[in-house]
Parts: sequence; structure tokens; C-alpha cells
Amino acid sequence: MSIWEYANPKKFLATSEKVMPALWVLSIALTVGGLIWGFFLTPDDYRQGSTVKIIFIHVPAALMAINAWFMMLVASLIWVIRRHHVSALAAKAAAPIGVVMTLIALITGALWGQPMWGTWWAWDPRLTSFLVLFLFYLGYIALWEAIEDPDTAADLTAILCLVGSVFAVLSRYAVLFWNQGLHQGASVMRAGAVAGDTEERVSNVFATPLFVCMGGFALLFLVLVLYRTGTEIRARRIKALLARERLEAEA
Amino acid sequence: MTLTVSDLSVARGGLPVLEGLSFDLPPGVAVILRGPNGIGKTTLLRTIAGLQPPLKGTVTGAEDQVAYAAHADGIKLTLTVAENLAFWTRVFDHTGIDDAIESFNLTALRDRPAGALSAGQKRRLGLARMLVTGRPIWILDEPTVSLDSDHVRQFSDVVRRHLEGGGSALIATHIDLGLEGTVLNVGPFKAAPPPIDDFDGGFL
Amino acid sequence: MTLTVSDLSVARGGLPVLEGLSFDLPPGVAVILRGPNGIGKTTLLRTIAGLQPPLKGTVTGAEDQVAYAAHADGIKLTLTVAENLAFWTRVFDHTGIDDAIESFNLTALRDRPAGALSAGQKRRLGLARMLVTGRPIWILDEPTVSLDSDHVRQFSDVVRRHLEGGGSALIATHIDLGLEGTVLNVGPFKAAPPPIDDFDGGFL
Amino acid sequence: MIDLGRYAGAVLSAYGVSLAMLVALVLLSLRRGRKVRADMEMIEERGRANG
Amino acid sequence: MIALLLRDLNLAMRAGGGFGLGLSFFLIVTVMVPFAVGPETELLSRIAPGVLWIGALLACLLSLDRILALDWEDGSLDLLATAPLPLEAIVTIKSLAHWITTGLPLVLIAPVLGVLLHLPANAYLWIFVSLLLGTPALSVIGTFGAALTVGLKRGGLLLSLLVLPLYVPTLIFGAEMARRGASGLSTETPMLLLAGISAASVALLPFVSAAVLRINLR
Amino acid sequence: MIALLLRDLNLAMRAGGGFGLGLSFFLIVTVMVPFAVGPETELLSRIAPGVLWIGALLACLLSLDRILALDWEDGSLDLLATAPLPLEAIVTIKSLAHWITTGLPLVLIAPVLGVLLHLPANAYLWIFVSLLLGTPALSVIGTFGAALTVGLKRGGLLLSLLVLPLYVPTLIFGAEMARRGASGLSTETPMLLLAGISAASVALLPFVSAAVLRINLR
Ligand code: HEM
Ligand SMILES: Nc1ncnc2c1ncn2[C@@H]1O[C@H](COP(=O)(O)OP(=O)(O)OP(=O)(O)O)[C@@H](O)[C@H]1O
Ligand SMILES: Nc1ncnc2c1ncn2[C@@H]1O[C@H](COP(=O)(O)OP(=O)(O)OP(=O)(O)O)[C@@H](O)[C@H]1O
Ligand SMILES: [Mg+2]
Ligand SMILES: [Mg+2]
Repeated sequence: MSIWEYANPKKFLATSEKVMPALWVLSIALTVGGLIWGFFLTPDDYRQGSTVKIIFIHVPAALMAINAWFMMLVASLIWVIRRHHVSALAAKAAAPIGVVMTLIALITGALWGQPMWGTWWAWDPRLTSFLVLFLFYLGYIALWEAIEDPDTAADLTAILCLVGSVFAVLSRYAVLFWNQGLHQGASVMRAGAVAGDTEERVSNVFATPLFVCMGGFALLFLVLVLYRTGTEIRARRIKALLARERLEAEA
Repeated sequence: MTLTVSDLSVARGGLPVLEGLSFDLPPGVAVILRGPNGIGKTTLLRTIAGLQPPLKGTVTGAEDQVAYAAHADGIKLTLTVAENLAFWTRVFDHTGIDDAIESFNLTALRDRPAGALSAGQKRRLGLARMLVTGRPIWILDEPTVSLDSDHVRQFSDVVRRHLEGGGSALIATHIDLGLEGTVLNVGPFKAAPPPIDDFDGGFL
Repeated sequence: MTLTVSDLSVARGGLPVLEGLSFDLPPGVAVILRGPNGIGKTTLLRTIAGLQPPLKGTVTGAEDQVAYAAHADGIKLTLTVAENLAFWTRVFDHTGIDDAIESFNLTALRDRPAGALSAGQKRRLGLARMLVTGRPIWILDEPTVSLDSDHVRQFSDVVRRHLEGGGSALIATHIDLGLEGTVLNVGPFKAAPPPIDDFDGGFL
Repeated sequence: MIDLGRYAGAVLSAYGVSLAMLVALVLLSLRRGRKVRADMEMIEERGRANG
Repeated sequence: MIALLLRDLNLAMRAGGGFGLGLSFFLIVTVMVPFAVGPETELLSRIAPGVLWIGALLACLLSLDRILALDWEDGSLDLLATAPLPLEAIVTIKSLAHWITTGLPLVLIAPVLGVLLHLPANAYLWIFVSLLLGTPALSVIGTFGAALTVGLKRGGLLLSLLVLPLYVPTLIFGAEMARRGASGLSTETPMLLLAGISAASVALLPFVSAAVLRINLR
Repeated sequence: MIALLLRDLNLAMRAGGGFGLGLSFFLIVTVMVPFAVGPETELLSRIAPGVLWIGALLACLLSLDRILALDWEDGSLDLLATAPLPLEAIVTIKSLAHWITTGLPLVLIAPVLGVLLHLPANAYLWIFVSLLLGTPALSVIGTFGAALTVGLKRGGLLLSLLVLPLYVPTLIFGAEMARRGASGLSTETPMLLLAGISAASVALLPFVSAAVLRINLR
């Protein structure tokens, strides 16, 4: 029995229906638990004060923002190569989650940066790459929305995702190059430095709740993708059923 | 050179519209497609012209042999009649536009920008394009829209000449062209809706 | 309510195309315009609809009385059939689209986006618009393009009903609609080229 | 209640905004999911009834 | 008239999000500027008000050809011209729809994008006010340009060319107002002038646009 | 293939000047910048290379929807697809025509516009070279975007949204190269990277664009 059986929409719905209740409970428990742990039960950082608590949202969100795109990339590849509809719809379902994660990372980062660096925003390579990622998400979603025919939309967005990934990686290098470029120094706030600084401390008190949060976010992403993919499958079937009714009415 | 369509099913907007079509189009023959609005004639012609993949079945003998004329004419409004035709001549590596211009009575309009033509004149320009492709199989989707009756007759003559020269034509139309040819009514080939419980089929 | 055209000359692209046209269109009557491609039917209809000024002569009784249907349909492809009609209903302060939808056999397509219609279905939607304007004088430019023969008949019935209700219609067409009405062949009114020495006229 | 010091505003708004967005995402997903599921079942029923 | 407004808004939503797209373009232009001129905070914060104004202006500009050209192409405009609505009303409604789908979202998002460009703290209010006063003028002037170019195939670029010079006074006063506000100077004069331009354009230009459209239709 | 190229160039000339318009847009954007950010020489000369790059990029962007949409709308694309030309060739020719009518004139005029922005004297050469290397990538990437959105009514704004993020690496390396040149630093690395991006895009993207077009046509 091959894994591709789950690419059958009906089988996918049946299976995901079975695992989702447990996943919902687990993901919400982990996320809420991790956040409570991080928010109430960890000490303040000696330099960053209470702002260090933001890490429990910021880092998992940032991770998932990247992973969501990666998942979309894989799903797009599967669609292009094996043409399983579920795969294309899963990519579609994941994109809005990715956007929300990206936005959370950006907003929490900005709120963090204000007390730490004295500015909401710096054109640091990492932050900049994230902004570019956000733009890619927007384009991807807009393209899905704009095309009527579902298979055409799946094909085109998949290709956009593949080409976009190449350019996203290129942008990452370009941005690194750009801001190490000639006018360094105006901004002392390099996320790398601050992050590196916290990383040492991450190893003790903060590490465990952070990992719990990461697990929670990852599971939350998973269950949301499963659920939303189910929705997309049904929406797609509605379209087909309505079209079928049309055929019948005309016959 | 015979175009063979066997057991063809075609889909539009993700839904099958016609299924189980089979016919031959040998040289010298015109097949006239008939059927009510919305039955799927345009879809069928696009599939045979290779613009969209068939749902099932095969089309053989079409590759690099067909010239297709759609509802839209592909005319550049800022180019003159002669320039429009000359472009397609070169794309298809053919020679000479004079025959095409005369056949469709465009001589007086030769140097007029296509944007300054009336609806019927534009259509004639679109049809003249078929002659400069040099392709043997013509696929025409409602070619006589906007043509007055004299020009419909003239068009039929051109098609007849094309058939005599060993060409063939597949024409979807709602009016009587006065052409002797096989009439294929596509009405009976309307696709049946897939069974409701067929999740996969209903998905497609 | 009678539309009166007297000694009308119309121009296209700065050149007179038809001149000296006079006719009446009283309620209950259909006038069928005939004439070869490019003679100036579209130009004439646009002038009567008030979209372009006449070169000479007058059109009376048209103001706020005419509904015009051109070669292009003015259909929004992303709106459904019902939404398209509902919009025009509201623009013309009329009520109800159901009659229009039924008359043109669009009931099954009611909630379909207009972009997913075939050529003939779109044209039917364009014609259904005439019914929701509530205007007495219909000006139709080749209304039956792309319609199959059943729907041409259906269209004629709708026009006939409109005439019986006291409306009138001016229709340019190349085919036989099966409508009883005055046929006006515009061929003889073709504008003579202005004399070459008439600098003022030739400048116009 | 724990003392967040002078950074209370930043921390609380970070948590607030993030949680609000997550909850909104989940609720919107659920709402659309329910609606689509109900629609599908209704249409399937209708289809079976008609043939 | 309400019907026309609702239809236009409806169409803007469906056609792949007329709302979102002007906005995203604004966002993208703002993001591109640091890539082009370099990431120095001090430099960026000096040019920020100007960049936001130019970005808003270009986002408006890019969506101008939706105003009339679509209705022209599918023949709706001919049909609307024979409908019982005066052409002046049609043109006004079209400008309004453009402002609602493009101008208004830009005004609302501009302060957020200011963060990316290190806009000085006291400039946020002024950017908001100046755009709020200026964008109606952009929409109305743009409608005039759209009316001028409506018959031309792919008039988009020509449209930009015609409209950009007309945008100059609005841009000058708007950006000047924002810059003065940013440096704590008095903004009264540019604000009055900007408001004047907007009010006058909104009051007068629709008549001109309707006349132009009438000429283009025939 | 030559026929197609000639036709496209011919059309660009006739349709109200495809040549002139990209150029004028570039000119106008450049002229607007001083209005928006204020007239200080020192500031302008600092941002000049960046402004020229952004202007060129936006001028390219605005003309992208001419590449394929016109041929789609009037049905030419369907007919070309059944012609003996492979779609890859068609797409390549279209990119080339876009570059000749838009990219090339921009490259040639950019140094002249530099004067308006007080571009530092040693930057002229670098602006020229960086645009010459970068604009082909802009055209090819733009064609990809145009192919993606070709079926959509008035896809212009969506097109910008899709294409602008893809332009990021080109913009960064191009502008960086020009800025380094302006301040007398070594331009070797960004130049190589820019050339690499251009070469790779020109070599590979036409295949992707042709595939996309094939999907859109069906
Ligand atoms: C808007 C702005 C920001 C964005 C988009 C952003 C993005 C990211 C991303 C993507 C990561 C995860 C990368 C990885 O794990 O490899 C991350 C991690 C992190 N960020 Fe941010 N960040 C932002 C602002 C900030 C600020 C202001 C601070 C703190 C002062 C900060 C501190 C951290 C820390 C401590 C980590 C985890 C350590 C690490 O993984 O290197 N970030 N951020
Ligand atoms: N984009 C689309 N999406 C979904 N369905 C469509 C689309 N375009 C057409 N259809 C439907 O597909 C069917 C076949 O359309 P097609 O254009 O092939 O008909 P046709 O036989 O050419 O009709 P006509 O004589 O009116 O031109 C029609 O029922 C039509 O409503
Ligand atoms: N934009 C234009 N500029 C100049 N001349 C034009 C223009 N459009 C049409 N013409 C010419 O004006 C004349 C009248 O055109 P019109 O469209 O009115 O003809 P028609 O009778 O409607 O023809 P058809 O039956 O083909 O629709 C034609 O000879 C045509 O070539
Ligand atoms: Mg058809
Ligand atoms: Mg006509």
C-alpha cells in the first residue's frame, strides 16, 4: 500500500477526519501551554528585561513562516509531477497560514525591536528577506484568487511557487550582500548580534518552553493545513457538483 | 493527410461537454458541424486544433496540418489589411497575399488600417488569412458571422476551391453555407453527467 | 413616440458613408436595414442612438426612448447572468429580470458567470438586456450573430411581442429573421464622394 | 500578576496581536469549513434526489 | 447611480481583488526604495514622506486604466451613454469607485509603511492628512486622463504620460505638506492649497471628463 | 521568427509609440522625485543611482502587459500557437521586442537623466553598464509574469504584484553596482552576479514561460 493512496480525495478526507480531533487538542494544548509557561514561568532576561518573552511567539512563527513555504514548494512539486489534486489544494490551503505566520513574525519582531534597538524596523538582511517572503506569499495567493479554472490555477501557482522559490533564495543572497555592502555601521542593530547573544541563554531557562511552543505551532500548522485542505477539497467538489447539475439541467 | 478523430471526449471549464465523437476528414471533403448554442462546437474545434488536450480519445493527422479560425480574428487594428496578411504569410512560410486579397474582395481595402473596417470587412480579412497559411486542413468556427449574403457565397466558393485542390475543411456554423459536405450534428454526443457518488469523477 | 429620420447623412472616420436617408418608425413597426458589408449600417444606427452627431439632417423622437444593442454586448464576464441583467434593470429604473431571462431561455444559466458562456449564450444575454431597459424603440445591430436557428426564432418572437406591446424596432441584419416589417435597403443611399475641388467639403 | 516592567506595552501587545491573529485564522478556517461542508452535503442531497 | 457604484465596487472585488492590488503595489514600491538607494536609516527617513507620496501616486496611476477602459472594450460604455444617467454622473461615480478601491486603502496603509522607511515620529499624522486630502484629486484627474485615452488600445502608458504632469501640483503640495509636518514646520499654506486643488478638481473636472468621453464615443 | 519580431516592433511604433512611452514614463518619474523629496543637491546626488534604477524598473513594469495581453485579447495568440513556430521561440521574440522597445531606450537615456539628479560624475558609466546588464533580465522575468496573467482581464496590477518580488535580486545587484561605481568602489562582484542573473534568466525562463502559456491557452 503506497502513500499515494492518501492522495485520493475521499481517502484523504476520511483519514484526516480521524486524526484531526487528537491533533487539535494536542496542538492547542502545546501552544497554549508553551505560551503560558513562557509568559508566566520564565524569568526576565538581564539585558532585555521582559521583552525576551516575545521569543516564544516570534521564533516559532518565523520558523513556520519558512516551513509553510517549503511545504508549499513540495506540494507544488508533487502536483506538477504526479498531478494529485489533494497536493495542489494543500498548497493552496497552506498559503494563508504562511501569511499569518509571516505577519506575526514581522509584527512581534517590530514590537521587540522598538525597546531593544530603538527602532521598529531595520533593513537587516534577515528581516528584509522576511519582507520579501511576505511579498511572495501575497503574489501566490492573489494568483490563486484571480484564476477561475481550478486546474489552471493549480498549474500556474505551482509554477510560480517553483520559480519564486529560486528567486527567493537569490533574494536572500542579494540582501545579505546588499546590507553588508558599503554603508554598514549606521545601524548597530544587527539581529544576528542580538540573537546570538540570546542564544546562549536560550540554552537554559528559555529553551524548553521555546521548544514546546515550536512544537505547538508546528502541530497547529499541520492541523490547520489538514482542515483547510479538506475545506478546499469540498469547495472543489461543490464546483464540480454544480457544474454537473448544469449538465443535467441542460440535458 | 486524413484527419482522424476517434472516440474523442472534450471538456470545457473542467466539465466534459461532448463525448464519444469519431469521424474522418479525408482530403477533398468538408464536414459541417451543427448543434445548438453551447453544445461544445468551439471546444471541439479547439481540441482538434491542438489548443487544448482531449479528455479522452485521439486526434491524428492534425499536427502541423491545420489552420484554425476562431470566433476572434487575430487582426491587428493598427496594421493595414495587406500588412496583416503579409505577417501571417511569413509566419507560415508561404508566398503571396494577392490571391487571398482578391478571393475575399479586399482589393479596394488593401491599404486601409484594419481598425477602420466594418464588422463584415474584418471578418473577411480574418478568413483571407486561411488562404495564406498554405495548410491543407481548415478548421473554421462560425466563419460567416457578419458576412452579407454575397460574401457568404464568395466564401463558399473559396472553400470549394480549397477542397478541389485537395484540402479539407471542418466548419461549425448555424447557417446554410450552400456547401456540399457531410453534416455532423454533435447534439447526440452531449456528455452525460458523471454519477453523483463518483467522488473522483465529480472532482475532475 | 414615432422615430423620424429626415434627410440624414452620416459619416465614419471623417468620410460620409450614407446620405439623404429619410424614414419613419412608428410604434408597432419593425424596420429591417439591409445592405452589403461596409455600407454604413452600424454608423447609421449609432447616429440614431445618439452616440455620434449626424453630418446633416435630423433624428427626432429618439431622445431617451431608444435602447441600443451593438456588435459588442457590454457583458461583464465576472458577474453572473442575473447580476448583469439586474444592473441594467436598475440603471434604467425598470423592474424584474425574470421575464427577460425566460424569454431568452437563460433560466438554467441564471447564476453562471457570464465568462463561462458560449458565444451564442453570451449573445442571448446581450439581447435579454433589451427587455430590461423598458425602452420602446429598440435599435439592434446584427442581433442574431452566433445564434442557432431555434434561438433566432425565439428572438423573432420576442421582437414580435415587443411590437405588439406598442414598441418598435430598427434592426440591421444579413439573415432572414422571419419578421414581417418594412425592409429598408440602404445600398442606394451610399454617399457620393465629395467633388475633388470642393476644398471645404473635402476637408470635412 | 507578573511584573513586566517598563516593556509591558511591547510584550503584551506582541502577545495580544499574535494571539488575535492566530485565533482569527482558526475561527475563519472553521467557519468556512463548516459552511463549505454544509453546502456540499446539501448539493449532494439535491443531486441524489434529482437523479 | 448607486447601482453603478455598487457594480463597480463588486467588479473590483471579483476581478482578483481590485482592493488589494493597489495596496500591494504601494507596499512593493516602498519596499524597493531601500534596495535601490541603500539601507541607511538617516537617508531613508529624510526621503520617506516623498517616497510615500510617489508610491501612492504610482499605485493610483497603475489602476487608472481600470476606470473606463474595461467598460469601453466590452461595449458597456456605449450602452451606458444611451441609458438615462447623465455622463457627468457616470464619470463621477467612476472616480468615486476608484477612490474607494484604491485611494482610501492607500491613505490607511501609508502610516504603516512609514515604519519601513523610518518616517520621523511626528510625520505620521501629516502623511495621513496630506494623502487624505490629495488622493481624491488623484482619482478625479486620473479619470480625466482615462477619458482622454479610452479609445486607444492599451493606452496605459500614454495615460501615465498624460496624467503624471497633471499630478505635479498635487504631488508638490502634498509632499511639501508632509515634509513640513515631519520637520515640525507650519503646514498651513500647502494644506490649504492641496485642499483647494482637490475641491476644485472634484467640482469641475467631471464635466470636462464627460465632454471628453462624449467626443471619444462618437 | 523575424516576421514576428518585425511585427511587434512595428506595432509598438504605431500604437501611439511604444518606444516613446516607456522612456517618457522614466523621464517623468525621475522628474517627480525632486518634487517629492525636495531639491537639495547633495541628497539628490546620493539617491540618484537608486532613483534611476527604480525608474527604469517601473517603466519596464508598466509596459509588461503589452507583451502578451494584446495578442491574447484579439485571438492572435491562439492562432500563433497553431502556427509552425514553437511557443518557446514566440516567447523569446516577445521578450526581445520588449527589451528593444523599452529596455534599450532606458539604458541609453539614463545617463542623460542622471544630470537632472546630480548624479556623481564617475557614476555615469556604471549606471549605463548596470542597466545594460540588468534590463534583459527585467524583460525576460516580465514576460514570465505576463504569461502567468495573460488570461486575466486587466491583469496589470496583479502582474506587478507577481513580478516585482522577482525583480528584487536584479534590482539589488544593479543598484548596488551603480552605487559602488558612484563612490569609486570595486564593482566586480555585483557586476558578475547581475550578469549571472541575466544570463540564467534569458537561458531558462523562456521555457517556463512557454509552458505557462500553453497552460493558459488550453
Ligand atoms: C520585524 C522584524 C523581525 C523579523 C522579520 C524577524 C525574523 C526572524 C526570523 C525569521 C527568525 C528565525 C530564524 C531562524 O531561526 O533561523 C528570528 C529569530 C530570532 N529573532 Fe527575529 N525578527 C525580527 C525582529 C527581531 C527583533 C527586533 C529581535 C530582538 C531583539 C529578534 C530576535 C530574534 C531572536 C532572539 C531569534 C531567535 C534566535 C535565532 O534563531 O537566531 N528578532 N527572527
Ligand atoms: N470558460 C468556461 N467555463 C466553464 N464553462 C464554459 C466556459 N466557456 C464555455 N463553457 C460552457 O461550455 C459549453 C460549450 O461551450 P462552447 O463554446 O464549446 O459551445 P458552442 O457549441 O461553441 O456554442 P456557440 O454555438 O454558442 O458558440 C457551454 O455549455 C458553455 O456554457
Ligand atoms: N474607424 C473607422 N475609420 C474610418 N472608416 C471606418 C471606420 N470604421 C468603419 N469605417 C468604414 O465606414 C464604412 C461603414 O462602416 P459600418 O461599420 O457602418 O458598416 P456596416 O454597414 O455596419 O457593415 P457590416 O455589415 O460589415 O457591419 C465602411 O466602409 C468602413 O470601412
Ligand atoms: Mg462557439
Ligand atoms: Mg456593422
